[in-house]
Amino acid sequence: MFRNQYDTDVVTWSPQGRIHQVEYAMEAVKQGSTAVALKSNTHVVLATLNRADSELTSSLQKIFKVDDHLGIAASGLISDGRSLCKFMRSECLNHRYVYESAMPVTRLVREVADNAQVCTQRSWKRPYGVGLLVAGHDKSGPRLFYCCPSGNYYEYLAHAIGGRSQAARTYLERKHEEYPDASLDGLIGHALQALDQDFKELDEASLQPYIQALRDAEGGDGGGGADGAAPMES
Amino acid sequence: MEYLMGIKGKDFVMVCSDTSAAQQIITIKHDEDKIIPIDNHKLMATSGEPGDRVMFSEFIMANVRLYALRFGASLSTKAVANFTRSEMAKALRQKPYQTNLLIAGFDEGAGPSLYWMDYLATMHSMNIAGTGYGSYFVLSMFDKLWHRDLSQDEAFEMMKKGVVEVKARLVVAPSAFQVKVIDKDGTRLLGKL
Amino acid sequence: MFAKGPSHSTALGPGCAGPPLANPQNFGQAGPGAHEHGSHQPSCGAAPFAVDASMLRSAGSQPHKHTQSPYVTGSSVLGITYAGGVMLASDTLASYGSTKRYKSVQRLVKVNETTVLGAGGEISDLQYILNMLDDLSTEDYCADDGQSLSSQELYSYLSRVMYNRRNKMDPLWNSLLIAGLESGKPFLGSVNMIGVAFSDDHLATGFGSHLARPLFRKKHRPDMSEEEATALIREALEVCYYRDKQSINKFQIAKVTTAGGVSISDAFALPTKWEYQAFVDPTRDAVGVW
Amino acid sequence: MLAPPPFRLHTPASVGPANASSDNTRSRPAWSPYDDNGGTCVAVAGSDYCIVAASTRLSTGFSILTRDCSKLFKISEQVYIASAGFQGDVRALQKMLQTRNVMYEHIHRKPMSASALAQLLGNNLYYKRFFPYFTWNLCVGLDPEGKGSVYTYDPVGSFERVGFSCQGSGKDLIQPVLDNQLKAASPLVVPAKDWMSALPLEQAQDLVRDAFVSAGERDIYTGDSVEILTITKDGVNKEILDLKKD
Amino acid sequence: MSRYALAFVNINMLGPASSLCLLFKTWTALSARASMGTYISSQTVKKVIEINPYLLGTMAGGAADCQFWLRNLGMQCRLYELKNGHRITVKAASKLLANTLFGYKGMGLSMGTMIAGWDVGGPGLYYVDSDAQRTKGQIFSVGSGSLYAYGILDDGYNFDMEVEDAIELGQRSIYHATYRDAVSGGTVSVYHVTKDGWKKVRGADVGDLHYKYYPDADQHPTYGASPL
Repeated sequence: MFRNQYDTDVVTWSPQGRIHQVEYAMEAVKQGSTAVALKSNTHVVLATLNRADSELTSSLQKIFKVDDHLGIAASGLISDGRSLCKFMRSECLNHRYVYESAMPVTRLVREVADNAQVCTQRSWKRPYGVGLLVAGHDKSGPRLFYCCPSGNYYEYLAHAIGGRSQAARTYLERKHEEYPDASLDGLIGHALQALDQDFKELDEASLQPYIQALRDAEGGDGGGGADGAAPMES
Repeated sequence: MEYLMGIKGKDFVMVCSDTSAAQQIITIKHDEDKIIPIDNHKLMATSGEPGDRVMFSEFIMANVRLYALRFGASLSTKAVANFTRSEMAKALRQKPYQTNLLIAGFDEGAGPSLYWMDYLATMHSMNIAGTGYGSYFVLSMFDKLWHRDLSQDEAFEMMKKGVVEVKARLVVAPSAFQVKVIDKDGTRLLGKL
Repeated sequence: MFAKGPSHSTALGPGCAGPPLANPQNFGQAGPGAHEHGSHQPSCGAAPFAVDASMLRSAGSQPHKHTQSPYVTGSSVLGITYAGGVMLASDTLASYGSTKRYKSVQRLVKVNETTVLGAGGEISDLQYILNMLDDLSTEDYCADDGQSLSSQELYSYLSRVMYNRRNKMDPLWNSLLIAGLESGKPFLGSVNMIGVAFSDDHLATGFGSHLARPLFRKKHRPDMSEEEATALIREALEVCYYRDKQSINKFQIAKVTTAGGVSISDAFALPTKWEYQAFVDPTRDAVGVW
Repeated sequence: MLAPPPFRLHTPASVGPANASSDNTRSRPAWSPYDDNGGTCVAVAGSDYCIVAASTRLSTGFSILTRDCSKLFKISEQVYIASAGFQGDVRALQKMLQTRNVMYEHIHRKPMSASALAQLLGNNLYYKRFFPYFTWNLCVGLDPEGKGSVYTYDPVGSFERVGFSCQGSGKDLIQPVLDNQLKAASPLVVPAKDWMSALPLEQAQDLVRDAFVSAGERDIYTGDSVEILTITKDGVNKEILDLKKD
Repeated sequence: MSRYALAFVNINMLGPASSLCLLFKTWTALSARASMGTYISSQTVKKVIEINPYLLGTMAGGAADCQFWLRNLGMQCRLYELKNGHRITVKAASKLLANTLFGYKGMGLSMGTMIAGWDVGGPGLYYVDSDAQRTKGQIFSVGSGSLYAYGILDDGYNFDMEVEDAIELGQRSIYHATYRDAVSGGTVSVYHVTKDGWKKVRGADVGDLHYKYYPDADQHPTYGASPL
């Protein structure tokens, strides 16, 4: 009935020195839809794969604006993602209220990580079941982080999370030299390519209509469809 | 200004009060009933700041009736008077209620009782009791006229005389008064003067 | 403009009876003190009393928990921006009322690599503020992410601190100048004890606002060189020293420049001239002097 | 016999900076949490435009703190707040409204309308009813039909939508001029009449400029320059009009 | 079904103004001037606050106090309706306000307001003020101009007067109040409340009323007429 006897709560160590609940939470992220992000010297791009469950429903919103200079893409239990997003929004608002400036991405990500860590050390709590790609632009330029349910956070040039993210990562690793000097459209192209690894519909030439579609969508409220790119201009 | 007067006879208590509600120097209402029924054998005649007057008397009335509901027996007039006094004293040190009272009642054994109380929670049981400027003229008159075996009619005449005197002498006398009486049969409105 | 109190002042006691209401002048309650719930101050000098206990609090019979007046105070602080930098200046005196009690108090303090703070007013409150700013810098240092608070951010932070202490009716009795460089552009901001915060090309606190700022308004140019700026600020210090009773001839100048970062000069004195006829015989031309 | 009450003669006011005696006869440097930093704001609503203007001088007592301190605060593309009075409270109020607007945008994914913000400002002024924001506010924007809207306030939150209004130290000087030029029927009249002035944009702008120039002559707290914003559906145009520096 | 008439005039913290509500088959007349000391801050302040289609509250004393607490009362009445499935009575609504104000007693709120409306029990009017005084009545007149309004009101009022006469009497009382009282003026608004809720029946500028009542200045007893 139990897969093993050490995974009932988040405060029990297994003999191998692992906390299974945390690992299960990280597994939940892998079950989520794919999200990729990559940055150049001037921009950071977030993109998510939006699979509508059926013709009757629209896809779940997975990209959230936290502040004028910062946004997140969530993968896994999106409801946890919304709760974290609310927390991040109020942190940014408080910082703006006191300092009248954009909250440094590093400080915000550390707050989120501290928050997540507490959930891995209380018997009455559970870890967040969501991984966050945090993309922002502050005094130190564009920054990209991944917040893991374990409470750790890692800085990336490019990264992908969620289902089938391994394929996206291999693509991203192959092309990473191009990112620092890439244009915004270039970044978006790479993001779409990375997301597309399993469907193989897109090739170099046929990227342009999708990018154009994003441009048109940008005029309106960029939501739904193959959107996902939330360019963070410097 | 406001006027309350109470007379205790051997088997009744009679209470008179003015029926005007004032706002600074304007009489905004002429038929305000300021003699509140606490229960069917007790009356509380109130005067003072309109807000406090209504709020405090309703507070006391509610609690007395709650007691009767909760314990199936009603409080004696003496008990109600002392409860009211303790509430007034407690409020004095936080948010004073600026209201002066006469508590009149008739109980099985104890018979009639009349209590005088001011906003400082000073309370006395009396045969004749009054508050307000008008009472200065009438208390002396009643000292002269009161005797142990007063009848209700004699008492009512005394009340009428008192009101006439107040209307004659008090420059800011209210224009309308009412008189209520309590005896073993309960409370009655005797008349408007 | 503020609301009139209710028709009966609670300090007067019961609304309905008692002598005070007998006399007509109480009716209108229109008297100047009418709306504030005063307590009764007996002419025989006895302690004020009031029926309503809450009235006594305003009569000062309870010890004030919040210090309501300054003890050891610093005087003016001057500040001007110039091409490639910003400069603060002040003397090094902390007065105890009319006594020149402490003569080597540094009222210009380096807060971090790009910001300097100058303060007048209560010195103990200044030290409290410096502790707070120290905590912020320590947190930046521990975060070790290359980010540190800019002078504009410190200025905003301090205006929140001063404003909130004012809201608690327990003010930090200071007027602060925050100077620094924002990516090469000089920043100069001022915050006072009730939270009034503003910035300008040149600023001055205390007496300086009356003595120095007219000078700055006449001679200051945003693109002036450091030498010209230094000359102007020294001239202003001199005027302050001549005219401000609570000042001494011992000054410091703090600079924040793109090249040199934050530098605070050692104390120096200004050459002064007391032979001006106006000083020797101050009332000679005064009207009505015999 | 009751003991007479203890007598304590007034102790003479002793010299010295301040000692902590609680006797309230000691003269001590009293402080007030309030200050009036002066300045004047004017707003005029038209059929398809809205003008809001405010002087930029910040004063205390008879001294000028700075000649260039904006009293206009952008809440969103179409909605601005103009505030005169105590600058500390003005800043605090404007920051709070900005924060609330961002929270509103997060939830509703659109900025607050002028009327929504007007009610929010009214409520928040009242929440500090017993320690008020010493500010005189104008809330300005375009209403859903694109007509100009001006809301005018008292420091504790009573507000009303009007066709035009002015607040601050030059109010007594400017309001009669605006009344004279822009007076329209009262919105309470039955049968209803149009209570907004139909002045074309250019004339309204000239009126605002004239109002400030003459206010600058007679009000010591109005001077240096005026920031004039004209809000239309096409956007916001800003103009700086210099005033005398005296 | 009992009919009775009530009237009130209110004052305004921003300065007194006058407004009169004559509840005869319930209607309210009201002038809308708000002034701060001697400065008239507005000629058009809305002195009647529409709590809901069957309940009116009028503004006297602190403009901000009245606006805020009457809007709050509107919210409480709406919650009552949702909870209990029927509209709140005027008696209950005025008690809600009185209790709220009792909580703030002594803290400096300044309000004198009328809760007028129609409910299952027919027309109702209560005078509620910041001393937490709550008085049910038929005629109220409050405000700096109230004494003048009483003069006209008491003279012309009787319980069974026709609606048109009641409306005219209310408007006339307000006009005289604004004429005599320096701080009242602006516009007279008259609301008529019936079982179908309130309806604004009159809104006239005080200036126009003056010339309507006294077309020939010479007939006016005090308005600079030539001496007899």
